Amino acid sequence: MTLESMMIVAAIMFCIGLYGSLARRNVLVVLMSLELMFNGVNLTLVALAKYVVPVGIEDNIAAVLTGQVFAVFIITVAAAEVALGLGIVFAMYRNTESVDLANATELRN
Amino acid sequence: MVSEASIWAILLLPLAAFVVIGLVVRPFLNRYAWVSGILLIIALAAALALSVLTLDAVIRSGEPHFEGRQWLDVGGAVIELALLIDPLTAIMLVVVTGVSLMVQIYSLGYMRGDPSYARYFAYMALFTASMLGLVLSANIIVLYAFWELVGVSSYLLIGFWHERPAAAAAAKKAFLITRIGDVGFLIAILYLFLQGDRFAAAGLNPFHIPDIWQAAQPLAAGGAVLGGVGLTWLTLGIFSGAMGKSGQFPLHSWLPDAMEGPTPVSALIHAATMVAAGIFLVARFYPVFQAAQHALTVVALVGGFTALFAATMGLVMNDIKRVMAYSTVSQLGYMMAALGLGAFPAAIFHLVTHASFKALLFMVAGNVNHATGTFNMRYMGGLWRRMPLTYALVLIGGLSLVGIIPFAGFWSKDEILSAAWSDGWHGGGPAALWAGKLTLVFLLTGVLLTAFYTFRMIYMTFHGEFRGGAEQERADLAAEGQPNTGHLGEVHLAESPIFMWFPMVLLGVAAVFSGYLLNPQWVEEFGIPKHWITEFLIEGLKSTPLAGVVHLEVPAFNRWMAAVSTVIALAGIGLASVLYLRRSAASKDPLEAIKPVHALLSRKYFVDELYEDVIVRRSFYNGMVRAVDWVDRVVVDGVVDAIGLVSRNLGPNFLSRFQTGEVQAYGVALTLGSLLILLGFLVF
Amino acid sequence: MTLYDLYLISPQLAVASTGILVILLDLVFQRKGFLPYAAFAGLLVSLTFLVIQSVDLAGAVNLVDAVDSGAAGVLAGSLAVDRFSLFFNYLVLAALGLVTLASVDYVRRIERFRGEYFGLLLFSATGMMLLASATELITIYISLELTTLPLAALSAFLMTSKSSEAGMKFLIIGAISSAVMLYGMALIYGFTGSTQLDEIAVVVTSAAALDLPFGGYALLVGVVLMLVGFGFKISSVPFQMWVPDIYEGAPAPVVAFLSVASKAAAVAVLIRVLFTGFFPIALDWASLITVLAAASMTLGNLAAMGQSNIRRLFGYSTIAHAGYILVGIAAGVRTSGSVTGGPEFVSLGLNSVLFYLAAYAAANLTAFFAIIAVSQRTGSDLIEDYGGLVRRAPFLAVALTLALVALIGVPPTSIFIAKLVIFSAAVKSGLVWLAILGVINSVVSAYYYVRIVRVMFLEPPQEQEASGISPVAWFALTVSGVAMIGIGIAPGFVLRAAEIAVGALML
Amino acid sequence: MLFQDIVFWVLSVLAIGASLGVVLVKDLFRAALLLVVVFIAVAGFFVLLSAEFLAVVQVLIYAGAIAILIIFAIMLTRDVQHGNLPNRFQIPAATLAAVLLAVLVAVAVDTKWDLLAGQAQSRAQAVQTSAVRTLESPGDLAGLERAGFATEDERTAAQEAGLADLLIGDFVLPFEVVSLLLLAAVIGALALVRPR
Repeated sequence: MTLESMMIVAAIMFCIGLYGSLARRNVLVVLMSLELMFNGVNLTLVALAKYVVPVGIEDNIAAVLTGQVFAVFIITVAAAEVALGLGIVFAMYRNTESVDLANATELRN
Repeated sequence: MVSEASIWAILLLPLAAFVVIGLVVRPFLNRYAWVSGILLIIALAAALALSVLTLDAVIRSGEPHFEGRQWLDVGGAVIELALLIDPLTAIMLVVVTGVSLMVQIYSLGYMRGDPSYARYFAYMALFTASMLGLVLSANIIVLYAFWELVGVSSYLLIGFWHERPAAAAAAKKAFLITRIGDVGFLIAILYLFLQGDRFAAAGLNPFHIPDIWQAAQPLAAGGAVLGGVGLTWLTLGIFSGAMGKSGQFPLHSWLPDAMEGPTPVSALIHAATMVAAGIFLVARFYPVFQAAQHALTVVALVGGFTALFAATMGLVMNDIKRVMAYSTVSQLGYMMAALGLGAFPAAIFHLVTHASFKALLFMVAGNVNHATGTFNMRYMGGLWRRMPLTYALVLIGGLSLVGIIPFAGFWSKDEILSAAWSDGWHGGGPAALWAGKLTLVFLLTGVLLTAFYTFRMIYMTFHGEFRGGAEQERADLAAEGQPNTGHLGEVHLAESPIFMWFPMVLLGVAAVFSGYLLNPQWVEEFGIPKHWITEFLIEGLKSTPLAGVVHLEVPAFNRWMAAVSTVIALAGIGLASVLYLRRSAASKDPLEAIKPVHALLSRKYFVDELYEDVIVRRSFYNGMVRAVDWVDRVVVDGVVDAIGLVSRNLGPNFLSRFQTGEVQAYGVALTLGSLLILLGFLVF
Repeated sequence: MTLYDLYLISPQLAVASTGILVILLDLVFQRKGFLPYAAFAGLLVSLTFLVIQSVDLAGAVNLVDAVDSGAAGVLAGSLAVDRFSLFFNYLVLAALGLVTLASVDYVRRIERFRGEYFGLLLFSATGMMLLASATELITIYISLELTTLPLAALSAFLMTSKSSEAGMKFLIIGAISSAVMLYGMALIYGFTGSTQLDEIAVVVTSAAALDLPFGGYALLVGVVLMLVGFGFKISSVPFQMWVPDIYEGAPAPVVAFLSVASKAAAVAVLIRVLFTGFFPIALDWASLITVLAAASMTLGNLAAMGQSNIRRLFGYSTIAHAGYILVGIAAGVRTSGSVTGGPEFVSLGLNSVLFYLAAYAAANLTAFFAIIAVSQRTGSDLIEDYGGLVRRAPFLAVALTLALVALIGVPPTSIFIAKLVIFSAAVKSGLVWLAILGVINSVVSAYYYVRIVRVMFLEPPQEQEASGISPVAWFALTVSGVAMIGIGIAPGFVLRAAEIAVGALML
Repeated sequence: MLFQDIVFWVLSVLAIGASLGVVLVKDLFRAALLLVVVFIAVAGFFVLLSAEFLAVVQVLIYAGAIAILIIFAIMLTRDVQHGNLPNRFQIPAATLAAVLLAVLVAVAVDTKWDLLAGQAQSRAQAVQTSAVRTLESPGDLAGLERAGFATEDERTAAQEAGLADLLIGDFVLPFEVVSLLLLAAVIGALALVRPR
């Protein structure tokens, strides 16, 4: 288990998430894929936080936690994003009776 | 000495008329729309009076100088609102206000009954005001502002009858083509801005026009800020703006189309405002051009070629306004060539005389249209009996255009030709060598063609028998199954109301006398000194800090050149008379065709057809004119069309092909874009 | 967190608490008409704090560093209260105030949750104001999300199918771009070991000595991926495709706010990140910005030509304007003829960007307020329905015309001056071709703006019933119009303010 | 370190396999359940990376709240029968993801990360772990000294360091802003599901 291997796993998760968010029709799957992307980023951050020398560690040992703090914030924002996303999905569903992104193309060209 | 306030008033009077008409009369008092014409005429009359006073003051006491007001400080370069009053400005003020006043008076009658009467005069006021602002600006940025305003108001006026698709298209074309030229002008301004530091080092302001003059002069005159290739490109940039506005080849093609506007608008555009703006621009920066001989060569050649080429186009037109339009392009070519050859005063002189007779000729076209309901000369003829006054005026205007002594056009055109012949007017360089001679050839050939098409127009319109006017055209169109384009009015052959011929008579007087009296060739006349306008303009340059640098001198009257050009012009008139004077009578009366006498005539007619169809259309048109026309269509219209094409095809079809509405297409584009950026950096 | 820290974020705090307050008032009171005015009053409080901060700043560069006690406050490093951020805070606040007033008519079509509408608007503005001040990646990220999420909710607020589709698109594209941006930030954090821009700058300086693009591949990928997030907010090519759809589908006042304030805040953070955090590798990212600028201008203008819906047209035109702004940002770095061999800062470039943003804000808000008023009357956003507007609503038509003329950049309007300065700065920085492309683009853009003017003035009027526009909306329109004309007539003041603001950034 | 490596490989296979499942599995319910598996695997990674507090947060918020929210949404929208279909960007999206992955992997492998040295590593780990397991009482000198905190000052600093302190200390501003963000998201969502 090295930094590189951890980052590679994270990158794979990120890219699977990217693929899912670009290539799936169901908006709920897209939201889930976005969560995968955020998890990939979180994993990268925490791995980096463990191994990399943070600036200011000489003065403040707590600087090693910056990456983890970042991850906490990302988790929170992701939660907010999902909450709002589901709200919008419901609004959309009420209008079109569908959560299929391929059908949501009224605004075009 | 005039006060600063009175000069501001010249600009502000028409502007105030615009504001009052546009914001008060039109929205609230449209029932009293007739007020708007009167308002504008009063404003212009006052402005004309003030302009004359200004001219007088400049003559008496030299150029007044007014301090500018700082408007903006950009990166160390100050843009100020300042007036630049020199002889050039003073003359232009009188020309613009004078011609505009005449046109407005004429419009009172011409536009009567038009539902958009107030709108018309509002645009006219804006148009005149922006031209006056252009003439008065001492700062290139402010000048550019008014320059654009001239473009915008001409757009509005050409497209005045917007319900006609042709008018809307013409307006768009005018706007776009002039803006193509403006790109060069803008780049020139940018270049000046970039030289800001060097200007500042010399204590100059890169936007202040006299400072730009100074900067272009050699070191001895305290300049040398601009020079070399940069100066050439700067001047060519300015020239490209002038090309667009003044309809120089290859940016000319908007001008004939601009005929779609009301005829008085054409008179104003072609005589005093829009197209003159280009000539004025080059003249305004003449001290800069003088330092760039290569640019002057380009100006001379473009001008000369335009003069010739537009004249050839004028030969085959059947629409009277189009003949005029090509004639304007051609005459602008003369002015531009004069500027390029260094005959700066001659160009302005020709601008003044041309303003008088071209405005007059357009008004004639308006009168003719009033009487016959059409602009197509094939359906006119024999009008001289019904409209003797108009006929007299068209003869005056036509002879002046052709350049027959003693009409106004003769004197100014002769000065241009003399300049092309002698090369004492400029400081040497390539313009003195082959370019000057080539231009002279262009211009002299142009004289022949001018005479020919002018009299062809006069003969087709006023001589022979009347061929039915709009009614006949409507019938013919119906017979051929073509749609009525909706331009055709009613036929009532009579002179136009007094409103309309009053300004025409005034302009006619000017077209007779202004040439000689503005620039008496031999002795002082009526207190006007010898070579007045030339001396005056040269004085204007000399009073700038450039004294001794500008190589301008007053040319003597060139008898030989006058004789040659007159002979050529008479030859053109003669040719036109042979081909056209009796043609329509012959073709009109079928009985005569049987008689043996008429065999000759019909053969003549045959020659005529041969000329029109084979020589002119097939050979000439197919040859040179077609080639030039190709450039026009492919290059110039091509650019215009390309913009439209881009908007139609590239726009929704290509660029928005990816705008499918699917959110994930956007996500793919986003990802693809960022990956391309990454790979770009990794590869390079 | 001391009282002083609270004072530092008081303008943002005031806006946010106004948002909460408006939502609470909505719950308590039955009559909703006063809500926008309550929101507006809260903005005045925020404005007061901003003015106090500006005065307080007299001698100092950054209020956060100027703690009297000597010990650095908790906000040190994550926030900067300097003239640069104040410039943008004023801009956002002005736009917010005007949009609030212009929404008065618009929210009538929402029966419930009007308080939430204004609340979300205020929350989003809080995010923008923080974005202009943030100097630390986590704060930047959170502020960016605070800007985006309420706007996504507002885009869907009308509950029509178009509106919810717009919201959904905004949310998904925003989330994808912010995930990509986060990955970039993670790489930057990993490479430099910090999330604070000043500390990042130290590491980047030493990395720049290496002969690699961006001083290292991690930094290269990190910066490029981070720019995706900012590019999304600025609506630059190739992150722009959501723009026209959202402009068409979202409520018009929200679009007005989005096009002006959100763009300004994103430009602020882009400038601050690039110029304070990554300046040693400026030559690399400047070339990227150059390409994006050229692409945005050209694509935006070309695509705008074929549009028949005025809001879509403005969507494309805002992409083009993003291109001009990016030209100014790229011009902040001298790319050729630098004496030191390294990147050289050209302040004229950034001055011009700030000035452009102010001018664009005034002109675009004017245009949008007119569009809102027209759609209030005609219920349509199609350009053909603007036919003969000058007959039906002459003052509206004149205001819209003035705004369009300004947007073309015809002298002597504000945007003409802005473009003049931007293109000159570009040439001064060695980007002659970009300046020429910009000039050509400005010329081309006249085509589609003038088309609207032509339709309004020259085409026959459409018969539609006229519904009135409230005096408040007129007020907003007038204020923005006067600001637009004022910046054109007397640009010196704003230009000077922009200079001072940029001066605070670069010492 | 063998045990850690085994755990790492197991978690990797689990996380990647489940992630693929989320985007590829046809049944939406299974996709959502696989998402929970991913979340838990990531929490496992966090533990490996000595970020236990984060692991707890991950399980609570993600696996607990978000996954349940999504499952509710799947049920409410009654669109389950269509399942998880691909759109027409499948191939471009896969290509782009693969290229991006290549770039990201290249960066991860190629970059000379500025790594903590052995001693510093264990000290940092002690602090990172301290967020959930307090570095015992001041008396537990042995534990701290084992982690490399030799002097009294260092020990105090190590004991005071913690995520919570950081959240209300250096990162108090984002912490406050994120609360506003949550409020905004909830209000936005509420307003959007209002009855028309």
